[in-house]
Amino acid sequence: MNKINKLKIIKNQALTDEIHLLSLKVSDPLEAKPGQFFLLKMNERYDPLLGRPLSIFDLEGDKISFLFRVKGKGTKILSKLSLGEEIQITGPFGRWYPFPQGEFAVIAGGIGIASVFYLIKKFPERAYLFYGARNLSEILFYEELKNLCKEVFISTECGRGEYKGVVTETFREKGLKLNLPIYACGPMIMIKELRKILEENQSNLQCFVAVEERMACGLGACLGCVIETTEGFKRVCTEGPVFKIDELKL
Amino acid sequence: MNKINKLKIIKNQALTDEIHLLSLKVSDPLEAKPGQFFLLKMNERYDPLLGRPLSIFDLEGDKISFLFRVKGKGTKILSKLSLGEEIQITGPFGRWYPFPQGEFAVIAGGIGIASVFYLIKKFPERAYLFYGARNLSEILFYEELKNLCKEVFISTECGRGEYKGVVTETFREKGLKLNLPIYACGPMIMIKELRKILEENQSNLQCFVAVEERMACGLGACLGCVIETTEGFKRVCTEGPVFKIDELKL
Amino acid sequence: MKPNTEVKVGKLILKNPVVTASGTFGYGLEYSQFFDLSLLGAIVIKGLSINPKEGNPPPRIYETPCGMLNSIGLQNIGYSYFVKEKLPFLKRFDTKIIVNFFGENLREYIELAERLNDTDGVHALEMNVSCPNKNSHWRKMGLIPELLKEAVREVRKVTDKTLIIKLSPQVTDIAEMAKICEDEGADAISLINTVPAMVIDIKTRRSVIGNPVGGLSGPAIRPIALRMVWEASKVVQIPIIGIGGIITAEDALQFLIAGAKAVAVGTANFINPLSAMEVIKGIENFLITEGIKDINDLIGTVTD
Amino acid sequence: MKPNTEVKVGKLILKNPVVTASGTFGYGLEYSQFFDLSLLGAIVIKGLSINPKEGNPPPRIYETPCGMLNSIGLQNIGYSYFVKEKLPFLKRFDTKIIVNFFGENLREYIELAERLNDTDGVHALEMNVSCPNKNSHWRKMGLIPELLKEAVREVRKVTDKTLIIKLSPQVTDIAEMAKICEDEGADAISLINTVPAMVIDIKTRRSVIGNPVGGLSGPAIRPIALRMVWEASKVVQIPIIGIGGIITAEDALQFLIAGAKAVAVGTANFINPLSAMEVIKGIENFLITEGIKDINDLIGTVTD
Ligand SMILES: Cc1cc2nc3c(=O)[nH]c(=O)nc-3n(C[C@H](O)[C@H](O)[C@H](O)COP(=O)(O)OP(=O)(O)OC[C@H]3O[C@@H](n4cnc5c(N)ncnc54)[C@H](O)[C@@H]3O)c2cc1C
Ligand SMILES: Cc1cc2nc3c(=O)[nH]c(=O)nc-3n(C[C@H](O)[C@H](O)[C@H](O)COP(=O)(O)OP(=O)(O)OC[C@H]3O[C@@H](n4cnc5c(N)ncnc54)[C@H](O)[C@@H]3O)c2cc1C
Ligand SMILES: Cc1cc2nc3c(=O)[nH]c(=O)nc-3n(C[C@H](O)[C@H](O)[C@H](O)COP(=O)(O)O)c2cc1C
Ligand SMILES: Cc1cc2nc3c(=O)[nH]c(=O)nc-3n(C[C@H](O)[C@H](O)[C@H](O)COP(=O)(O)O)c2cc1C
Ligand code: FES
Ligand code: FES
Repeated sequence: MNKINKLKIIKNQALTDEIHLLSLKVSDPLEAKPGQFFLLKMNERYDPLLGRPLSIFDLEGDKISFLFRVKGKGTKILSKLSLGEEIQITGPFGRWYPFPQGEFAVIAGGIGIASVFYLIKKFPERAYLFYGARNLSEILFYEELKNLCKEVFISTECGRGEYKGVVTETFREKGLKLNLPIYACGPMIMIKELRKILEENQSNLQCFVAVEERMACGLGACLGCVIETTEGFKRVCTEGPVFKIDELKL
Repeated sequence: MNKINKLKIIKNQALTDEIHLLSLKVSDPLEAKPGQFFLLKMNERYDPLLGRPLSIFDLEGDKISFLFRVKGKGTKILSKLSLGEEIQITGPFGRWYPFPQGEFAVIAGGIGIASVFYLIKKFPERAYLFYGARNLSEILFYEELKNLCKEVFISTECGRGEYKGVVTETFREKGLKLNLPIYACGPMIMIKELRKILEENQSNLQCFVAVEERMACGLGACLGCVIETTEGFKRVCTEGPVFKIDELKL
Repeated sequence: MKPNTEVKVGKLILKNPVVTASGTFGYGLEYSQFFDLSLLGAIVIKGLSINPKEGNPPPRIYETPCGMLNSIGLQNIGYSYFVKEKLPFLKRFDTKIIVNFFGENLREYIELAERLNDTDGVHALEMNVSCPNKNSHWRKMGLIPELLKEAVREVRKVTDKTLIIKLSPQVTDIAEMAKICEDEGADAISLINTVPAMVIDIKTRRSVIGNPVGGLSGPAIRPIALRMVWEASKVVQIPIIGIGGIITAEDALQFLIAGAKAVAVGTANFINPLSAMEVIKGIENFLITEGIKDINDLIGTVTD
Repeated sequence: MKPNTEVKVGKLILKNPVVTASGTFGYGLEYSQFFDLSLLGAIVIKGLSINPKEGNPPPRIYETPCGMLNSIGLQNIGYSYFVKEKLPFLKRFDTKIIVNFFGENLREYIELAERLNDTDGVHALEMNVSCPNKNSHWRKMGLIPELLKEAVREVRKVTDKTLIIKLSPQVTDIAEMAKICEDEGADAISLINTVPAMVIDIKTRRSVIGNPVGGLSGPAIRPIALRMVWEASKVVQIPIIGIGGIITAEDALQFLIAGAKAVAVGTANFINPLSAMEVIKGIENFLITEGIKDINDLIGTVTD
């Protein structure tokens, strides 16, 4: 059952110039699965008007966390809210990542880590994580991830870290042969690249990706968030955000 | 020269449930006279859209203060801003209270004290203050005022304090005979009552009142803030907010 | 004592004047997880056509100052699927079901109205005359008085259920359009649909949505909608459903006071799924505070 | 290298495409305390009539979501006083002076246009065809094509200064109205004036302003204005001045890309007296960042 909650901010921390970790105190018990998201409404006024979709980054005890990049007006306001202020979150919404049966591979590009962290945490010591960012300072929660995963492969475009280049290249080299189901979240260009790699290798590995589209209702009513799939338009908020990669028209 | 300043909040304190004292740190030297006002813009977004006019309550050294009642959306947001946040203030605007030559009488109703406090402070030990509010808890800065004024007469509607009833009644009894120029700020009903008293007593005392009207530009350009006077419409922001009481059509 | 909140719109009696705006409440189902739909005055269903419609290419929405732009393109599941898959569920609630509908041409409007007339569980028809089919002359029925006249007349012939005409704000004289509906026998009018609008991405130099032009909704347009309801209510006797940027009970009350018999909550549902509930509650509280025993005593009481 | 920002509107060459919207910048004077008016592309003066006009009773303004309602009622000091008391001051600045004007009837429009034509220091005329005189048929010249046609034709006859027609958004087809202006010889059009709108105080059950209906301006209406500029720019060759909710350079750039040759900053002046300045600076920066050497290469480059 989806709910509307007014929750108190207990942490709002800048991890980098652009990326913030926001934690809220959960009053009523809240349940959410990895890959699902909430709509966060920044203030009571009408500008910004709509809630902003953020993936559940972590949920433990009475604390729910979101990891977000400051992008426009909404996330900017979010990043400036003070401890103790209340914020309305509605959800959880959307389809979660199908639970992995055994080991699994994860590909995270940049802020995409926000969507897969909770998955990795729920199934500890089963994930091979391929995590890429522009530079090393944007690789977040490295220690935790190291502990939670079987193995972590860090790629940065600037070349520092273990691998130089985009995360999909590292996956092509080290990940494909693992022969594990894939869970991926990152920019569209990463998803496209990933699909190309899978196709080129005639791989029939299961591959789940979380995608983004602008949203209004978050619950399937407005038909605003559709993307093109092989079966026509589908709503990211309800039929997604997790899709099989070969469903998508990229 | 009017200016646009972004100033840091150094104090934002609730004095009562509804009344807040906001102090900002002045960077460039700022000059403003009693009775003038500034437009305060609460945030960078467009809701609320316009600045809100607030009288200068106090200005000393590098600190400017406003005293305001939480009325609607704008003042509510204002009351919740945190220390260290910046806020845009434009001004000072408007005609100030003509400087009193010797002693003078002041009538303040409720939050009207915000407009006359600085006047009293600028000319210490010359004011006879008639100050009224609904109840004693809304009588603010009593000690300071006591020190700054020749005499303070407190009226409350609930009857606690020195005089029971509306402030104009106390003035009728104790103030008229002082035969001093009058400076008044308070709700329209108080201004009306005051005029009635002056007329009934065929008084030709000078009487200056500060009035309110909704504003957009604050500087005379939009013609939005006019009130009716004996000489037609006048702009509160530039021809006011201080008017001679007999100019007003009440 | 609980004040009376019942209002009459055509042949329908609504338990309260708050309905949901078409296209913002899906098929009801989506919101039933948040509250009991039986509490609503009525549910207005997403615009329906005879055949399913795919709608416009994404992106379909964009946020604007205090509003949003949409170009959903009337995507819908089509009449048959609606009747089979959605209506049975909706029938379980003690509220009125109003079906918003459109066609690619006048013939389709008439045909669908006929079918809806014969469909059990559909209590009223809301005819959307801002149909965006670019190839059809009839597309302009919401804009050109003569076309509107004929369209309402023809559709009126095939249904005796309550017929509501949902008008476009893109006209000079909304009162004239309202009067035409009344004269041609419509039972009520809905005011307003979204306002045609546009936002350009200055980097790509393209519209931010899949179509160049979308429909603007939300609080930004509320004062425009209210003005239109007021203008229309001065010339027609039939009920008006006020729509446009209603978020709170206060907003809704403005429309009722201006002359609307009922109000629809639209974009607000996206911001807070409980909006309609809160509007209902707030109206009731206002009536109690103001000592108004019957909401009908409040409707249209604005003084110029 | 500094990109070229000069644009031509009729016979006027503006040093940059940013002007101030009539009624939001007073007589210029009020803002000269904040910045050097010579930096502006042009100043558009508050609507002027032959005789002084008192305007509407207060309250005259009200804030709405991301916008504001006004019913100033075209209060102004009248032609003679303007020429004597305001124009000499304005002449001191190296910018263009555009006088927005109106009359109670067509005769007055013509007479004032004649006078302004002969007035030194007035560079162009902006004819406001949304004149709110309720007693006159001519009041509808902004709404009814035939009236607009005749009005523009007659006024065109008496002036060879740049004649700009400021259109009302309260029409079905703004492109048609724009085309009429072009056909009748207008040099440019301004789009849009405020949108008729209303807010009711639910306690008093009256309008929150002195008149029932006021004009809505500000960011709320920006997407509507942009759509209209885009629609008009597809059918006319004459320059369009884009107006409506422009606060930032990004907003202004949307209008230019949609096809406006210039833009006017209105309500934004109230929020930040330096708005027009910041828009000018921001446009320049954008041109530099995007490597555009001449602003005219940006205008109208939107792709559908
Ligand atoms: C299911 C889902 C989960 C997401 N999870 C995260 C997350 O965990 N961390 C994170 O940093 N970001 C996440 N995003 C992206 C995030 O929602 C956007 O960055 C954010 O909405 C931008 O809002 P803004 O006001 O700052 O930007 P603006 O650009 O000012 O927003 C303007 C409008 O565009 C929309 N918008 C802009 N970018 C996006 C986008 N990429 N996706 C969807 N809508 C967008 C906004 O919602 C808003 O309506 C997620 C998106 C979706 C759809
Ligand atoms: C020259 C001047 C000086 C003032 N000084 C003070 C002061 O020192 N302390 C103080 O508490 N109040 C003062 N006020 C009143 C104060 O400006 C309003 O209470 C405030 O604008 C309300 O804004 P809001 O958003 O909270 O209310 P809302 O009701 O949400 O505001 C809606 C709109 O109405 C306008 N508005 C509402 N009430 C008033 C009002 N009484 N006067 C002018 N505009 C109004 C707002 O500016 C806004 O545009 C002064 C007003 C003026 C004109
Ligand atoms: C996403 C969306 C979809 C809509 N779909 C329809 C529709 O199918 N039929 C219709 O008549 N109106 C439709 N509308 C218009 C609304 O019913 C309503 O008239 C408009 O949004 C104004 O109300 P609001 O500001 O409260 O949203 C839609 C509006 C939105 C935002
Ligand atoms: C207070 C005010 C007064 C105005 N007066 C006039 C006027 O005298 N003549 C005119 O043509 N437009 C007038 N306008 C309309 C503006 O010039 C402009 O077209 C409109 O406000 C939309 O632009 P904006 O959203 O940037 O304000 C006025 C607008 C406002 C807000
Ligand atoms: S956001 Fe409304 S349907 Fe997905
Ligand atoms: S507020 Fe604009 S003229 Fe006074």
